[in-house]
Amino acid sequence: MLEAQSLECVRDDRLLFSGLSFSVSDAEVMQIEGHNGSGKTSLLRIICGLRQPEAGQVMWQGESIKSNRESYYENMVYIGHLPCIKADLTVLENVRSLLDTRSLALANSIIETALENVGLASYEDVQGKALSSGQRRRILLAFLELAQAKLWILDEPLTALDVQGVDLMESMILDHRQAGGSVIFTTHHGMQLDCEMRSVHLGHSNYQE
Amino acid sequence: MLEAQSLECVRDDRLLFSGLSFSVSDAEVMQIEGHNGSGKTSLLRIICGLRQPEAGQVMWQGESIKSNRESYYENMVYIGHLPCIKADLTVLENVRSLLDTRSLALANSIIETALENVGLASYEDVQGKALSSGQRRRILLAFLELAQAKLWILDEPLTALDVQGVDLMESMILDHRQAGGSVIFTTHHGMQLDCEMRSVHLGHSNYQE
Amino acid sequence: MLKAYYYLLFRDLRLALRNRHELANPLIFFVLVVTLFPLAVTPTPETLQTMAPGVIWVSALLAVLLSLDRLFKQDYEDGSLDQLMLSPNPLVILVLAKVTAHWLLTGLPLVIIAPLLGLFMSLPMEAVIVLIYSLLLGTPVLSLIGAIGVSLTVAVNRGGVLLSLIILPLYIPILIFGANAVDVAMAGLPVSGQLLFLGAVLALSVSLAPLATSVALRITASR
Amino acid sequence: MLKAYYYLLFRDLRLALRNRHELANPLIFFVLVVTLFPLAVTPTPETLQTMAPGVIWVSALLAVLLSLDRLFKQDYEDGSLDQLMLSPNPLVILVLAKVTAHWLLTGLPLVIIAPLLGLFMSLPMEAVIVLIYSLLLGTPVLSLIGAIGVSLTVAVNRGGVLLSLIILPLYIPILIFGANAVDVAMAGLPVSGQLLFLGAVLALSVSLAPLATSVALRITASR
Amino acid sequence: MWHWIQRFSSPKHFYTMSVPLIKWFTVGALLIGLYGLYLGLFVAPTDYQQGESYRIIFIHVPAAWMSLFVYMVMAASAGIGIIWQIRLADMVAAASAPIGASFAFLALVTGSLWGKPMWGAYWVWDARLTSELILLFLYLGYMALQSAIEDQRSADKASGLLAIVGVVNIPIIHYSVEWWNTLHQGATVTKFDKPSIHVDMLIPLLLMAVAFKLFYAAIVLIRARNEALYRDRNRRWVRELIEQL
Amino acid sequence: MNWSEFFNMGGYAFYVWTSYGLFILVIVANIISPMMQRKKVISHIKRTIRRENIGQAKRRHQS
Ligand code: HEM
Ligand SMILES: Nc1ncnc2c1ncn2[C@@H]1O[C@H](COP(=O)(O)OP(=O)(O)OP(=O)(O)O)[C@@H](O)[C@H]1O
Ligand SMILES: Nc1ncnc2c1ncn2[C@@H]1O[C@H](COP(=O)(O)OP(=O)(O)OP(=O)(O)O)[C@@H](O)[C@H]1O
Ligand SMILES: [Mg+2]
Ligand SMILES: [Mg+2]
Repeated sequence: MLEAQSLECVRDDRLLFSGLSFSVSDAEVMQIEGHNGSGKTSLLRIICGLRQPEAGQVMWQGESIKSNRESYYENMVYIGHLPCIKADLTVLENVRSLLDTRSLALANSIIETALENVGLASYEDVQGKALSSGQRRRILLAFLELAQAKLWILDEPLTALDVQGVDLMESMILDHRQAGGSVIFTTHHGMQLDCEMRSVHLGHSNYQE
Repeated sequence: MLEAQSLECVRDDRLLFSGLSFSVSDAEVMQIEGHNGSGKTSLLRIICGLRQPEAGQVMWQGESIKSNRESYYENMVYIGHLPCIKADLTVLENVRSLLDTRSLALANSIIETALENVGLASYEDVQGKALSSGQRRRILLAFLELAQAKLWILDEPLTALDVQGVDLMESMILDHRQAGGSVIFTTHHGMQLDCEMRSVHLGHSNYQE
Repeated sequence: MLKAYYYLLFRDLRLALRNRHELANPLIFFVLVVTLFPLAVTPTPETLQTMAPGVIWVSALLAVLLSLDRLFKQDYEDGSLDQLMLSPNPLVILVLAKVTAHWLLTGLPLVIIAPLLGLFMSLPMEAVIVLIYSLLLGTPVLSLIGAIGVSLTVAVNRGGVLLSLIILPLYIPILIFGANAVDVAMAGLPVSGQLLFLGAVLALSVSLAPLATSVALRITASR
Repeated sequence: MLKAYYYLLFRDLRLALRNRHELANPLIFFVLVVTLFPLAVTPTPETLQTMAPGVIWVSALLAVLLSLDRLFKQDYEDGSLDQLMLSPNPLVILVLAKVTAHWLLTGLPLVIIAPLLGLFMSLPMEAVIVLIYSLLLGTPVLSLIGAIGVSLTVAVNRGGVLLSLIILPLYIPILIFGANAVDVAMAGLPVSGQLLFLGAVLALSVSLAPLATSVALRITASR
Repeated sequence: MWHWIQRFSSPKHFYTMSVPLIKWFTVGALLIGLYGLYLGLFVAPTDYQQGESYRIIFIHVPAAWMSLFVYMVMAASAGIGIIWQIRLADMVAAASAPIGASFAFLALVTGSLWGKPMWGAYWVWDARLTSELILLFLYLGYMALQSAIEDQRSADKASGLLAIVGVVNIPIIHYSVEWWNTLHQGATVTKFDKPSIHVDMLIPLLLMAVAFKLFYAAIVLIRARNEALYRDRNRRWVRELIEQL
Repeated sequence: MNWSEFFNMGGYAFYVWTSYGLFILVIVANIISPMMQRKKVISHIKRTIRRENIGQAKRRHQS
């Protein structure tokens, strides 16, 4: 499904990785590992096409994501470090405007159910700025659930989530895998997943070819 | 040392807690527990004096922190959700400018040692904007170590830290306790501390008097 | 695709309507800046009249300039821009939606209030009408070109004044033709030339600026 | 305490010097806005001269206004302001340090470049000298009062234009007296009255504004 | 005394206590206002210089006075709110702003309607006019800040601080602009010299001024009651009150 | 003095009556706006009460 071909990433003057290749197929879960600053976020942003790699390319169903952008983005959803929450919109409107970017016009009731599932019942009308850090992240979980994407790319999805939140995230990933979807994620806080998991480790390399 | 007297906090229309009292004395570690949105951050900010409680007060060594601000702030350091990192300053300058707020003029070599301890050796001259999320948090750890404060107030200090980072934080807390200092912290990700620990749990309540 | 346009347009409008006061802000800024001049210059009614077209146009330009960071900055900082760029819809359409919203929220109110200020500064009626036309044609261009500038500076830390440095030179032709149209109308001469020019620039920038903006976004927002 | 003042002052200066271009920005904005007017108004040399004091002062005021969010906004957003408020040193001192840095980076360059613009707009020499004095006394007041406004709006989401709504009315007396001083000097009359007034306002605001600012910060930055 | 103030200024107490006050103020405003209007429109003689157009005075001047008076009240109560932490004072300040703004607006518009026949222009850049315009902007700034800050307590204190800072500005604006104007243009503006006003004009003018003040008192209390309800929306007394409705 | 003369205001009718009209408008607006405000406040409070009740019910349901 997704294939990374000998990616190389340089930030500032540091070579983070080079010749990095891997692929993710249907119903596969993959963790990107590495210590702080090893380049996980950079890698994920390259996979998304938000950043150009110094070398190599990312393929989606056999085609480069550059030439294939539309179909790739229809099937992929990315959740990064940043919360994407508009302070002035309500929780419901926030989810809706995230879905709008994917041209998904869902009924209110569906969104409300999703919000309930992520523990934001009765918060529909609260404005974004009045949310705690964990509640902000939970909005993203609702979005993820509703986004109808095959490939999830998650950068530290457990940030700020409490114990129930972590459980929820885990079961969401398992369900998604069950349904044939694939997940690429990073996390420093042990995610307990009852399934096979592949992993890519980013370490230190020093020279650029 | 620190005493919270029947604190009450209301945000928007929600009463988060009321009549909350506890005290923290020397060499004590206390965890504030509660699910997402239960008011941990709000409580910590009240304890710091950054927020006024709806009722109640916070005492430092027998005096209200309002009348006693200077001596309280000399002995206390707070690290919140936000990274306090200036994108345009180098790592070293960032630590230095944090220390400046406490009027601590330390030698470069001391700061560099601290940076080495938190795993930022060779990053002294890198600008803030070129750091990964975990590296940003590590700057705060260096600051914490150098701040010479008796009371640490830490809001989710493990955010974005990798496994070594978590170990480091844990050992820093233990050392601080050993030296007679006290710590109030929140975290959702199990902190393994080999010491006694008290905890305050924030739950749900509904009416305000 | 059209749906994507409307969704985003409405989101931005809703976001602005959420804070009513904010909606009024560029307007109030405009009015305030225009009033600053008579206060600072101690004019006779005649000098006031000569100054009026220039002052109104410069103030409108500054009001638009200041409201530009509404366009992408916030979206960049909270990560929403990433999501927009990951949308399956063409980025050009989304940019166009955002610019439309920006103009509806900033340019249009200025066009509506400007006649009042013109009368305050004792402009004759014909000049006021030309003022309206020139602003109607000119302010969308300001938003469109502004979008290019904002997208170029979106990743710059405190880009506010850098932005003006980049954009003001591009605004100058619009300013000159816009203010000149009013000047000429005041003198009772025909203004079709100036208005035609403004119209042509508008057509050109509607077709090219969103493209440039979306290219710029893909380059600058890579983090 | 004095040490705290210097530390913070130097941090802010260093931060600004890190981005050279940013340092030049208010200046460039100032120059650009001043040059916009002759472009927009198509003036005779005499009208240009009458306009000059007002235009220069308004532009200086706008340049300061636009650079104000440099004062606390960034610090608020990245959490540094929390750390400042948790400093054992009196907040007033820290505010004063930040305002000083702001003036050194914004007001002072304007004062230095203004004579050039004055000559450019054909002001006579005596008027230029008074212009320098009036800006020298006036721009620190703009920074000081601006600090109050910024601290009041620091928690507001997109406070940019709200800020101008709040601050411009407070700036107007300075503007009037500053521009008027130059006007009067151009007419060859004595200007000590206006300059004394500006001096008095400066003294007043140096002693009161930082206090008001720190009170405001404690109020608004509570999150 | 202190205790008494604290008790009376509790929003709950105020909410019930203010009802009769509102009634009396309303009745007073209505009676005095109607009588003043009658005298002003039917009894007062025609001005020999301005003709009938001067009758705008009975609206314009009380409105202008009101706008200044309300600002002072607003700033004073904001100060009380900040210094002594009396919440009722904050509510009064917040309630005053829209009223003051509306009267500032009225003074501006009636003034400029009066200006057209008198000076031949709706607007000139004169001292009084400018200062009134700035006053309107101060009100608008207060309201904008009040609504922009989410947390009610900080909104009150922050906008209160702004109101207080604005007070320093009012005399400055007033005198500065006058000075500035007289230096250059001389008095292009026709102004009444204070004492020379006919008693038959003065009386309705004063009556209208009193009626305006009473009207303000009534409205500000009504508004403050709303503010009290809103601010205490999570307290028991409001909940009980709402459930009875 | 007859009525039409009165309404004519010595030729200043437009200025005088617009002023008085605006005066009435401002008075009326000042009376109506707090009434609307009150309605809004009350409905807001009612809504929060309802929302809290629903929220509590849901929470009880979950646990
Ligand atoms: C837009 C135009 C105008 C504005 C904004 C305006 C504003 C004001 C203000 C603020 C005051 C109160 C001054 C104070 O008590 O310190 C005032 C008073 C007054 N205005 Fe006007 N005015 C305007 C036009 C006029 C015109 C055209 C006239 C008549 C020719 C006029 C006649 C008066 C008189 C007689 C007073 C009472 C003076 C006093 O208190 O001794 N105004 N006006
Ligand atoms: N600025 C704000 N305005 C109004 N309400 C707020 C604001 N910030 C937070 N809240 C509300 O206050 C409650 C507590 O927020 P707080 O940030 O203290 O929670 P927390 O315990 O730190 O949660 P988390 O674990 O998610 O960080 C939340 O329910 C939230 O909705
Ligand atoms: N904007 C930038 N400019 C230059 N270098 C950067 C930038 N952002 C990050 N870097 C550098 O790139 C490296 C990798 O950063 P990245 O954010 O990808 O790390 P990460 O693996 O996600 O770390 P973390 O676990 O802390 O989130 C870091 O060493 C950092 O110094
Ligand atoms: Mg990362
Ligand atoms: Mg928190």
